[in-house]
Amino acid sequence: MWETKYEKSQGLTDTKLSYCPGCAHGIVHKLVAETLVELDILDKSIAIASVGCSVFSYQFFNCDAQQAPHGRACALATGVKRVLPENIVFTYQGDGDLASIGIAETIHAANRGENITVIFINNAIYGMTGGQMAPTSLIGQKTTTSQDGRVAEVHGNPIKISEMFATIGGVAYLERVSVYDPKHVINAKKAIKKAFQYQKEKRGFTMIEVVSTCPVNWGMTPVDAMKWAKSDMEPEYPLGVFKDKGAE
Amino acid sequence: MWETKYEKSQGLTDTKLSYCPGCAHGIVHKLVAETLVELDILDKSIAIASVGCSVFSYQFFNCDAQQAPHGRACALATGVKRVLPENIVFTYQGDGDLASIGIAETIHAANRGENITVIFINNAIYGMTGGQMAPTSLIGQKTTTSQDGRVAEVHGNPIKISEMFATIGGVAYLERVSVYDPKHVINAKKAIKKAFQYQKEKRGFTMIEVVSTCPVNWGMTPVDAMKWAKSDMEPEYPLGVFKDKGAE
Amino acid sequence: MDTKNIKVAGFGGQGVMMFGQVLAYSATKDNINGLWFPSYGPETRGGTANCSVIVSEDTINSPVFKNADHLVVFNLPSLDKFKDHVAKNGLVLYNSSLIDKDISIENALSIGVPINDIATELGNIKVANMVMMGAYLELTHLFSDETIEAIIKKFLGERKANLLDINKEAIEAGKAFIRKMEVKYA
Amino acid sequence: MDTKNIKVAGFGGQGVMMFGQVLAYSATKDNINGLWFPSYGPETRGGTANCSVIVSEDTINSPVFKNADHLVVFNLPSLDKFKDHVAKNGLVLYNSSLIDKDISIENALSIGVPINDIATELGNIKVANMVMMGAYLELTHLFSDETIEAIIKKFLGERKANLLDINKEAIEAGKAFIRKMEVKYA
Amino acid sequence: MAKVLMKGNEAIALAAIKGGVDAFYGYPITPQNEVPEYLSKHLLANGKVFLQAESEVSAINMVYGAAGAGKRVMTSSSSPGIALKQEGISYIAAAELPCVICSVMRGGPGLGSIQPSQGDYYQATRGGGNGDYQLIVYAPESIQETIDIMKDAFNIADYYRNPVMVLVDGLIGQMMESVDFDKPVKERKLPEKDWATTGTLNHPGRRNIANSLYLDPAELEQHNIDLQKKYKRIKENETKYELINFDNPEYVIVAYGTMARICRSAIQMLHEEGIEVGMIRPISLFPYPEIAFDKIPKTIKGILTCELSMGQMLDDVLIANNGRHKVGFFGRAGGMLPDPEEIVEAIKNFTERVVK
Amino acid sequence: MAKVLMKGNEAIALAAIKGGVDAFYGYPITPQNEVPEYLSKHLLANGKVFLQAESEVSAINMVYGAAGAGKRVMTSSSSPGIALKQEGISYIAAAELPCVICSVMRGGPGLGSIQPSQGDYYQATRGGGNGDYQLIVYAPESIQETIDIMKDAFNIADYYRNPVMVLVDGLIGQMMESVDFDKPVKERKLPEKDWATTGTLNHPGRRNIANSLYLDPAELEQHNIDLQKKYKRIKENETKYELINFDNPEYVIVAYGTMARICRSAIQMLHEEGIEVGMIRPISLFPYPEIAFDKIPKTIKGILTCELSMGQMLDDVLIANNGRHKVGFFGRAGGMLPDPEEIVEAIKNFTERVVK
Amino acid sequence: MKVPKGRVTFNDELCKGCGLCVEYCPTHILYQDMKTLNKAGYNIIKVSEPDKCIGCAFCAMMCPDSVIKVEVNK
Amino acid sequence: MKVPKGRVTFNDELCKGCGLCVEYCPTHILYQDMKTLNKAGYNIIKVSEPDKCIGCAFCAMMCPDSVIKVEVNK
Ligand SMILES: Cc1ncc(C[n+]2csc(CCOP(=O)(O)OP(=O)(O)O)c2C)c(N)n1
Ligand SMILES: Cc1ncc(C[n+]2csc(CCOP(=O)(O)OP(=O)(O)O)c2C)c(N)n1
Ligand code: SF4
Ligand code: SF4
Ligand code: SF4
Ligand code: SF4
Ligand code: SF4
Ligand code: SF4
Ligand SMILES: [Mg+2]
Ligand SMILES: [Mg+2]
Repeated sequence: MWETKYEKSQGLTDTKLSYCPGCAHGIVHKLVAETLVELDILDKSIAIASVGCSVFSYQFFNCDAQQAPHGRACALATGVKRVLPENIVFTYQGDGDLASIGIAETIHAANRGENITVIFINNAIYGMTGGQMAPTSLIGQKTTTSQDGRVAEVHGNPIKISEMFATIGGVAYLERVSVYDPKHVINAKKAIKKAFQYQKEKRGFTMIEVVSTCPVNWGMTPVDAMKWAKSDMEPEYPLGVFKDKGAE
Repeated sequence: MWETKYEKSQGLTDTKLSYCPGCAHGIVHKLVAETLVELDILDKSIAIASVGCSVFSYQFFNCDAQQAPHGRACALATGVKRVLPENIVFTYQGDGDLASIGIAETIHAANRGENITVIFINNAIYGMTGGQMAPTSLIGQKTTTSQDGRVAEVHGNPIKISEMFATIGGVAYLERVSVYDPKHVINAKKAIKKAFQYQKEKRGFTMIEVVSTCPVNWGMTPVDAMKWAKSDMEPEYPLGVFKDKGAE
Repeated sequence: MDTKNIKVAGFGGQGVMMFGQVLAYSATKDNINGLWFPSYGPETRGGTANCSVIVSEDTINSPVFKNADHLVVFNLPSLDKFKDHVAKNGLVLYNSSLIDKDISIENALSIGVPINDIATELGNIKVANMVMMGAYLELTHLFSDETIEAIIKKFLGERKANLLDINKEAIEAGKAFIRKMEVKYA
Repeated sequence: MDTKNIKVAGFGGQGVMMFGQVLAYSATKDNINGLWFPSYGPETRGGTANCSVIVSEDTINSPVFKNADHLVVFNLPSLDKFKDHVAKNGLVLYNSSLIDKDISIENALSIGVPINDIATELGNIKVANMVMMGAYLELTHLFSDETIEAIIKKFLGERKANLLDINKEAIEAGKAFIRKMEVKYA
Repeated sequence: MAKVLMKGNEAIALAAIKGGVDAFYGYPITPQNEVPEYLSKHLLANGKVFLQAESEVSAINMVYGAAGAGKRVMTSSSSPGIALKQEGISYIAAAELPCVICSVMRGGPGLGSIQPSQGDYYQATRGGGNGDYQLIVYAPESIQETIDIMKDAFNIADYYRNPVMVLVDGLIGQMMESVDFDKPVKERKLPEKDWATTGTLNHPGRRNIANSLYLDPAELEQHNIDLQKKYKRIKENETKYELINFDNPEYVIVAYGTMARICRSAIQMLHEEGIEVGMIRPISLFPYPEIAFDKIPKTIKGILTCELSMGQMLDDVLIANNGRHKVGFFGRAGGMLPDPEEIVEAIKNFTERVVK
Repeated sequence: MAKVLMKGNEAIALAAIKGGVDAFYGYPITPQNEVPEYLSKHLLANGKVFLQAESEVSAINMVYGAAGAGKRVMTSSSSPGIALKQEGISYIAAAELPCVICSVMRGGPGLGSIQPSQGDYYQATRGGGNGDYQLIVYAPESIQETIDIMKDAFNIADYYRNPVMVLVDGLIGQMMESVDFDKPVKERKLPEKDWATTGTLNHPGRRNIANSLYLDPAELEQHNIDLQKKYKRIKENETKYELINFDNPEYVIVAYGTMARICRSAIQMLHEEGIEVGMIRPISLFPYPEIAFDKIPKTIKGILTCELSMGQMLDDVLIANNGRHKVGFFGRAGGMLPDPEEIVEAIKNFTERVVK
Repeated sequence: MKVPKGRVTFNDELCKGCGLCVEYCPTHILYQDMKTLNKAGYNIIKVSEPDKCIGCAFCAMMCPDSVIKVEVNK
Repeated sequence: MKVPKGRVTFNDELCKGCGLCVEYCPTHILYQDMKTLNKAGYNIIKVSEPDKCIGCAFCAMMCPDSVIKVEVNK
């Protein structure tokens, strides 16, 4: 007798994802969607889509949503959460959106301890706009605006968001995860679930940084991109829990 | 036979300072001015005045200057320094300017390791605009926009700029000092001098956070303000060196 | 009563703004229209500040006026700044403690009141502006003692309620000073 | 030669944009005017993409045209999208490997070329667009082999220089296919 | 309630509360600081939301979020602060979210000064954000009128699902006047906010989305056409203006806000000298009261546009006048306020301004 | 050099290099990305400055800094990105610093789309930053004209100490055309930049300051008057436009940029049908070519304003026309591009648009 | 004939042919069919030896587009 | 009569009467003269016992407005 072990989550709509073949955005979407269903908060949730490849995520998450100007997702989330404190509010942001143009909004939402969850997709590149350098791009990484590779003296070093946010008072949970193989996908799911659980319990600001991929702009096959995430991204962006108020 | 031990610095113009009686802004101005003279860099220096009570500092420092939009001093400084790498470029910013609206520009200038010096005046308030809450205001501190005192749950906790910036790669020197008595004034001078020395040596981004005062908006006499800086500010903002690449 | 355009000026810290606001509040209390607005020069912090007040039984149109019916100045820079903008048959009150020369302005009645000295005698330099208020009211009779007292109570609030008496004394002292002079205006 | 408005459309990844650019580059090389512009629908990633090309001896005015003199389509959705916008006496070239029905469009000559099959035979599906290029040139004679070859060299650059021959073969195969059909156009 | 003496900025804040504001997000800037200061005290005390954002950019986007959630939300700022809000305002207008934006104008350009000015007429009426959108812009002349408009502003915003800007010069913000808060507000039947993102729990079977992205050009064009239709409806129904001394004027002044009040006094002075001058006082800047210009007698010698700026509303006057009369211009800038006597002079020496 | 086929955005970048750009500061946004991408490669390679800022706000303020330091500096962006730059632009204009701003317009409002549009005419010509300031705005119709203007733009900016905006729709940015980079540029005698903040070392006895703050209203007003005088001078000397088929037209079209090119084809089609239509093609949007309207024959039946927006340049047409002729409007939005046939129809069915 | 532990079914029209499922299937029973395109123009995935499926769902977990349904035999 | 170690001179017009110099003078020889206003309207600072000045310059260091010049006897 057959029992379903895995199928498309009810937390996702029927709309076809707009991501390129093999892009890890899709994997993270599934993890968030499954979490909202499993914690039974889908119908209380308001997703804040940012500007990046995930701009259309308001069409994909099967809940209410707002689409934010580039970098301002945490400001919208704050605006929503302060007037609807009983709802679940989360943002889904890329590294250009969060770490570059949106760093101020994100830091201050964190510092205020806004009771929201931030899903931060670090793929070391500006995917949507065609592969420009992100503050998270690796030293030596070739992008359309660092065509001879990123140089610390000229472009600065890759910015470490989780390390920086660990110093901020209002942060309740902060973990960096990856999705480059099934084991890490399972772990990423745990982290995301914990973050939303904390939000349910009104513990404060939670953020999960996902070391992700951009096969197209990395110029790799999806499979090679997963391997590169492990071999090159992870050493620069070590995985782990950076802050856990529950454990303190 | 009489010998001059102390007099007004040549690094300051004859223009009368616009600060309120007993405001520590004036003390820090002197320290910066003396440093520029002693390191013989006054005539190579370009000061970036921010928006705050120190907005007029472009009239006070006896060198070339630019007046920046609120929060953007580090962006102007970057613009200048990148085209004039042999000049000395520094910003003078309040906590509203740097820690609130200007946090993104400051973090990214630091992360890029821009070879500039930032003088950061933390007086836990918006002075220029009449005493609104700053991200640096202390818990319980009454301001015109937190009239019953700052509450962590509503306004978040005081933001720790030096602690946060210590995690950023491009930072070469970072110290938090105070000027609430002659001993600390002397120490603050040392720190500021070291920061500019590092800039001369092209070591990267340097910042000195000065725990300062705002007698008028704190509702205190200048003398009491100095005492409060010691008794209430310093415990929340411990003094010391947070990063020193030279020492690493 | 026809519309009065009033200009009050002095050092920051001399209570210039409060002087003007007391008049505007009093007008409102007496169910006529009051308008007040401040003008801080570039030299706000320290230096001079001034405010314009209009009280009128009709609706007030322009908040801006060229010449003041009443000019009340607390220091010399302010006098120099505004003395050429006094309306015909205007009144000029000046602080003779800080302006130690006789002032005469044509087609206007100008009177010096040594408000700092009087206030110091009363034992509180801070009420100098209320000495001026007394002198002003004695000459213009714009508002009743009850009205003014009620407004000043409001200004002092609980925290400074204890200062009410000294303020009243100051007003009375200002009035007395004018009475002694035996001048009349309007 | 008078102005030619050309529309090229297909799946992303079928070399549609390159096909159009080769024409515009060739025009420039032959010292006439070339204009190219892409149009990515909402469905950019995967799905269909198309571009417009204009080649002309005169200065080019409107970059936008209603009807194409030449329509070159690489898949069925593209054909359906543009088949009603072909100019009188126009030419329609379509990929008969993916469009397995005979197409006839009035006042236009429409020809199917099985470019996928031909390219696969040549051993590289990626050159299907160059098979189409060959067929297109054989019918329109817009540019000489030298011109096209030079441009393709440029596209391949050093890194892919080794692919020049297979591209030339593909073009030749496309031409041969048309010659076999013994159709003429213009 | 009897009249009270109140500062313009505080009156704006209290009127907003009477207008039912649920949340305020803003960032300090002179000369509007008393607005947030007053609200910080009274909103929190009543379980409403007050939050000082880290910047104007953040503040306007918090407004976006709360407006999208269906609440009555406002922000307030001044010249450079409004400039920073332009992107967010464009998004809010595009997503058709209702909110109220208070703009207290100071001298510009750049950092300029903190003195009163009307230099942000373009900023308010011509956007500066991207694309074809419009705010509903009201420019009251007194604190009383500011109160009456503020109280109605939230209704208008909700009715049209459009941001409303209340535009005053710094003088109105800093001035104190005797005012009455109890004037009745126009009744409006407001549609239910069934579009608000409050969680599908509250509207089963329908996902609500606040969005301004339309990658399909045809859809985006249709969206723009719909917006233009809405703006037309707004123009037909919400245009506000006042005609002053219009019996048989020799000249007509066009002025708004504080400048209009100064002109009122000038018109009186001129009347006393036997010169009759009328005035069109636009109260809504968008929609602009072109229709008022059709009421101008053919016989007048000219129209004098008066601004505390260098010729911004002048555009709308020239468009509305459409060549019918000579148009002259009087402007002061940078915080300088003319006295009525200057306007009197300007009328006496009326000269046509060559079309700019 | 022979003609080359080049994409508009890359042509902008190369033309900037030929124009002597020293530094570029920008932030990625479609559809202008090839500008920074091209410059990142070629500026750094030649010891010049290229820096991708963390945001548009930061980028425009880096431009402020470098411009204040006396360098030839530019930025480039698109609709929402320009919106974020409005405060900085106002400061730069107020401090009278020269720079070049490239705006590649996409569909709006809000996030809108990445398709070509002209919806940012207001944004370019009416600021949106605070106060009374003006950019010099050029709107070329082809990549060739874009190149010629870019090369001159830095000279114009330096000559007037004013920001120059080069405004193109996304089509010009994304299109490829055969172009020539060697057309000569107008000679201008440029004043020395003795105001630049390069350290007193380089100008002993004088402190140079880049500033826009004037707390004294009288000073700020004088500054505004001086700016207006400068804008008048710019209007007299830098107004650019083209008259097309103006012999004896029945109608006159007013259009710029890509829309003008579409109209050129329409005019040909109409000519073939025996209907003569002229066109005023503004090349400078500020200063706007009012004078061109004086050249319109009294006899025409009407003026048709054509835009890839919902009626923004229409303001300037109505102001310039000043009631002399009937004015009609044709607009598309959101990335929709009309074909010439649509313009032909619009002329044949010309109807006057009631003054908006 | 023995029943396999697991069973996978593909919603082919959602597939983008990225190959992640193929890569991460521990039993290597998935392959990309270069002959069959779906409507979007992608080559879809087929199962070579269905009976070898262990129902681990690794393929499904790694599939960004939720193409794969996995059932296990209980 | 012995010469003092230090000598302080005040540029009175710059003084804002904040009192910091008075507070931080270790020998307590400075006081604010409530009778004398400078042009800006501030009460200026006077020295009560000049011969007690040790020339430490603490007053000058703490003075935000660079009012004080300190000389020492060498
Ligand atoms: C104000 C503004 N600036 C720039 C852009 C252009 N833009 C769109 S997405 C994007 C960056 C996307 O990168 P990231 O956030 O890393 O997301 P990813 O696509 O990599 O997932 C940029 C710069 C914009 N839409 N708005
Ligand atoms: C864009 C913008 N927003 C707000 C303001 C108003 N403003 C002027 S100074 C200031 C804050 C000053 O506080 P801080 O930076 O701490 O300096 P301080 O006066 O305390 O030394 C603000 C909000 C402005 N001028 N520009
Ligand atoms: S561009 Fe990169 S990040 Fe964006 S969808 Fe494609 S692969 Fe994913
Ligand atoms: S307001 Fe405060 S910070 Fe500003 S000058 Fe006065 S005392 Fe100093
Ligand atoms: S992982 Fe999913 S999308 Fe990718 S090939 Fe397999 S089934 Fe298709
Ligand atoms: S369930 Fe496991 S074994 Fe079966 S196909 Fe998927 S990955 Fe392979
Ligand atoms: S130098 Fe030292 S002792 Fe002399 S007055 Fe100053 S603080 Fe006092
Ligand atoms: S410290 Fe300076 S300003 Fe303050 S009172 Fe002493 S001398 Fe005057
Ligand atoms: Mg990214
Ligand atoms: Mg401060």
